Amino acid sequence: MEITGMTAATMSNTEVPVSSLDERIKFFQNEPQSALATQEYFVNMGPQHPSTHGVLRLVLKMDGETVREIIPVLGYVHRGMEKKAEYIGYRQQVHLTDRLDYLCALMNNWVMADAVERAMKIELNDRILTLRTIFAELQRIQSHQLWWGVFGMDLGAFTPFLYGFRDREKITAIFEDTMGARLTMNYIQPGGLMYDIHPEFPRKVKDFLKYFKPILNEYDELFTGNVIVHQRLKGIGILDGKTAISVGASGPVLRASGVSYDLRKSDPYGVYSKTQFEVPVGTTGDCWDRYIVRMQEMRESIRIVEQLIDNIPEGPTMVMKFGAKIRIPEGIYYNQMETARGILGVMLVADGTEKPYRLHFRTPNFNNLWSVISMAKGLRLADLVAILSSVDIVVPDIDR
Amino acid sequence: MSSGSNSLIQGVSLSQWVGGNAWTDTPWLAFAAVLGGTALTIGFMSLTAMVLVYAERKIAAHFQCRLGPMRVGWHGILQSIADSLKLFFKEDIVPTNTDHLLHALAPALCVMATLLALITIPLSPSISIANMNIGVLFLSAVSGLGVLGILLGGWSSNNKWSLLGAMRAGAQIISYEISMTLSILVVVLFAGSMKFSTIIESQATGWWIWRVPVVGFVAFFIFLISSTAEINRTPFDLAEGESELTAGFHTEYSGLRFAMFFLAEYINLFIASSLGAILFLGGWMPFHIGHFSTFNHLMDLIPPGIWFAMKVCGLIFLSMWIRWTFPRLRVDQLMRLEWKILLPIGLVNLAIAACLILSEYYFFVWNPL
Amino acid sequence: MNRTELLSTVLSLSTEFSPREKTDRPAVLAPVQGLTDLMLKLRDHSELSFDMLTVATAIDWIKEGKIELVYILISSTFKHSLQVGALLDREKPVAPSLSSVWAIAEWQEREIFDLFGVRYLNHPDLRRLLLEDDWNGHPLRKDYVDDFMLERPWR
Amino acid sequence: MGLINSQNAPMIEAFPGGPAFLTTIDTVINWARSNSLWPLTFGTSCCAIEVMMAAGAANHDLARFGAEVARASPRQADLLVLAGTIVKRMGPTLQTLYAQMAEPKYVIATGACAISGGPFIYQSYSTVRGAHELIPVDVIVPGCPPRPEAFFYGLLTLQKMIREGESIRRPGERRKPVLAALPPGITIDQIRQELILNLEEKSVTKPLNEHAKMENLTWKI
Repeated sequence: MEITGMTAATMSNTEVPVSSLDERIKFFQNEPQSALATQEYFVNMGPQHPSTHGVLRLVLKMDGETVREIIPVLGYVHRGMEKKAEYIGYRQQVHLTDRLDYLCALMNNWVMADAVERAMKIELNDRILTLRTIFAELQRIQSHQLWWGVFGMDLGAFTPFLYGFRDREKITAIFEDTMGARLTMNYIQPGGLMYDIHPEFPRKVKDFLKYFKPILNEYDELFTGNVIVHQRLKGIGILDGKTAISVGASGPVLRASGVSYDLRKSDPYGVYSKTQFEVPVGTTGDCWDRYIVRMQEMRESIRIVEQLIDNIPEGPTMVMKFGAKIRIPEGIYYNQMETARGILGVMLVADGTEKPYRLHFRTPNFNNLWSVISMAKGLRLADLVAILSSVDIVVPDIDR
Repeated sequence: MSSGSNSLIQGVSLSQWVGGNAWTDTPWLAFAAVLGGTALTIGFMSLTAMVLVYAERKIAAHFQCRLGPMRVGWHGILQSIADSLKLFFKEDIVPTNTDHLLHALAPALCVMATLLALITIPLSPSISIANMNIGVLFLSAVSGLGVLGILLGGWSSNNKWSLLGAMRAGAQIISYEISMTLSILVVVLFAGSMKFSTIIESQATGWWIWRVPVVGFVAFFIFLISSTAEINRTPFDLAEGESELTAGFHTEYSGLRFAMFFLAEYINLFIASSLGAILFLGGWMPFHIGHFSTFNHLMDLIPPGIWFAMKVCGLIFLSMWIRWTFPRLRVDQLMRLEWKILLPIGLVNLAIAACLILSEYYFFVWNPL
Repeated sequence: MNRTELLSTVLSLSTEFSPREKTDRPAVLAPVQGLTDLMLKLRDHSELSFDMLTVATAIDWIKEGKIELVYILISSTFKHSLQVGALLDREKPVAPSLSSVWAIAEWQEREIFDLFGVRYLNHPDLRRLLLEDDWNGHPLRKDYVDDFMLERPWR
Repeated sequence: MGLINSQNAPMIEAFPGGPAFLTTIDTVINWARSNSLWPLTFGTSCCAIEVMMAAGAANHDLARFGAEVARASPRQADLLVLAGTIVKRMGPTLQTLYAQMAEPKYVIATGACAISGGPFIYQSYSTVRGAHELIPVDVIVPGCPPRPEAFFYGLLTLQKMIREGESIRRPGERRKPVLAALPPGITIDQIRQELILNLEEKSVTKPLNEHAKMENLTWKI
């Protein structure tokens, strides 16, 4: 591939060797020791593969059905988001975050908006915070519904996918009423919300919750109680708490490993401190625990929304003057929140102008993918698919 | 049936139509009959596969709260025709580094195996292409050929995913063939014949699934599981497990050759369901209950062909139901299920069946009238 | 532990730490030499126990001619966080690898190498993470020039 | 089918009734092809959720058009739906995927990123500005991401295109991409012209050679 590009600073650090993918594959290659030994082979899983959830590429070293080594190759949707962020203003950053982890677009918006608000020391009223919390929790349910469906599909059962999407569409319709978009909302802005909510919003949310609570039991009947599911998940892909912390895993992946670390509890933002909810925690950290933790999280999210939906405070939904230029004083600001997949962090380096000097997204899937590598070695190919799915990878979030 | 004929396969249609030794007396008529029979079988096969594909898509859609094909004809009834025409006119890619001969041979082998298996299936007392006296043996021998096609297809494609799928399929089909044969043997023991028509006639007084209650049911259950595994359907669709192996053994096949694999898959479903209906559910024998003679007479009014079709459809529906409900097993769990669970149970079941036959002790020997 | 206590504990841990200004959370600057040992101290200290490396990234301060490595550490037990910075020479940025301290650092360092060109010593597998192996240059440097990249024609 | 193809089409046409025969066969083939568009399971980012998943799911149901048989192997797929951003690194893979598909094959580019680079058209060092730079595109469906309904409109547009085509006499003939969700008759070229005019008006600082650059993108594989 010939791409015209240059650097001003040509590097001459020859003393630190730089490897390449080919060298890495050669590193793991070894010839069979004897005639009886099995021959190991390399196979590409992805970039176009149904269960890598996008364009993740894993170079697998296999021994028959057993996965011996995994070499992940990232960057198939690396869009240069952090570079682009240096050219656009703070308001425009919000729409970039939509395209990070598009399944929790609202939570991503919130992190970005909150980072700007904290840097500018803007106080928000209760209405904005309550609405943001409700939207975030609805989005968490929506994201987990999609995960549940895709999880079923990756294990070979196609029907959960359609059941999950059937209910996901209901939340999508609620979002669409207020925001006019189905997936990339660009709704939570620095200083408040883009527009006020749809007048029917509280009623529709209540209707949905009433509908969805029995549906969760239906999910359990269809999938959770299935003996094949138990066999495929229990004891597979064990991630112990210490490794999970060391790789910086977060979200349900970390909590399934027995570490009760949830930013909604430990560092409450929004109105989470005013609500009652449990943080589901697993014990062994296998695929089954991750499954159960996510299913429980949906129930807890329903609880949170139920507590908030009845008394949304009155007030304006935007405290800043809309369209006003945002200038953030010089400094480094870091803000993190709990999205459906884990901790999403935004590091802003401001230099006092309208554009950030540097913007870094700390994305949950980046760390969670690393945990897959340590989990799946020595297991079967089908287990790798189950693990990848139980960790719930969104590839554009890793590549940025 | 003329027992004097030295050919093993005695076509009922052939010998009944022509009488005597067809090949020496009227060779042109015999040849025409064979040609016509082949054409009819292939036509029947394609039609069955199309109907099954359409049914599968519609049934799956309704399981999943959607509509399925709607735009091509009334409720999408011409969907399968459009699909097969499209596959017929699609480019046939043979990748450069494949073994061209084997690559071309594999789908043909698959279809041939299913075709040979299909001709033994009697559809009603009057419609059967080859009603041979070793029908069961022939069918289990011929259906084993299909795995050869899958293995060849996977190996010759020169693709690692294909190879993995083919190896999985080989291990799976050969293992589950044992259980399937064991469960079939139970019925063969009871009926005392390997001829399908005799097996069906032996169930005039009660179907084998409940005539010998526990043994028959266990055999049927093992047959159901192992036949699902034989024909590579969920939860045993490891050979083409889409989320693991992209498309499994037929990853590198396109156009008509892929269509042949597709065809073989659905005909296999039909064969397995027919086999289940013949062996355990009494084939074309009507449903009778003890001494309710009015009810039994009513049941007798339904033609035998319809009875057979109803039973086959029921089993096919069951198979589709299973497919759209269950997730997929892992390859080692699949093997464990066969060698550690199904095979011992099947063996014990066969032994019990043999003891029952020796003691001539059947639970429900009904004499309706 | 509040902000000042945390900062004083960290500063008392080693004389090589110096406080860093203009951040929203407690921040220190550390020398590049011996960064691994300092980080190990922070991780294993009983009152700090920074066992999670949440963020590892870099900032290209082109005017000062420096590249600053930024590490944000979080303790999963005490839930407090600390920012550690280290300044490198921009022309020849070499830093010790922290992959022996936190497993995830291996990937984060590969990303920093990819986008900023920081070379890591003792790294188990130093190659580009997001871009092709034969990519020319390091895109997140401020002076990165790429003919392919389009400037927006209006403001 | 090898019997009737573009080589012997003129011969058949010479017979009496030949053109009518060819037209009839064309109609049948086109009907079959347009009603059986099996998509490849391929999605790079956000659009895949809306276009591949939500469109195929219960509420919208791609199956109504006979297009729900998603094939994971490109050999068996007819339709490549480009859902999401295409970056430089993905380029060779995408071209391989396209080459692996069997003729006749169709491409629908959905979403701003696959059409033009979308939000990443400027100041991105890795995003390809439109998938048409890599592979021929038949229909483009605008949106960020497009709704499933918009994708259905794109699919119907493609079906119409296939039915109007002459699959025997001119197989594999490609037209300019058709923009779904706009009045018929508007081509991608017109849109581009307008876009460039628009850019010229709004341009404040940069001279116009930037746009010239945009027209002759120089990145090869």
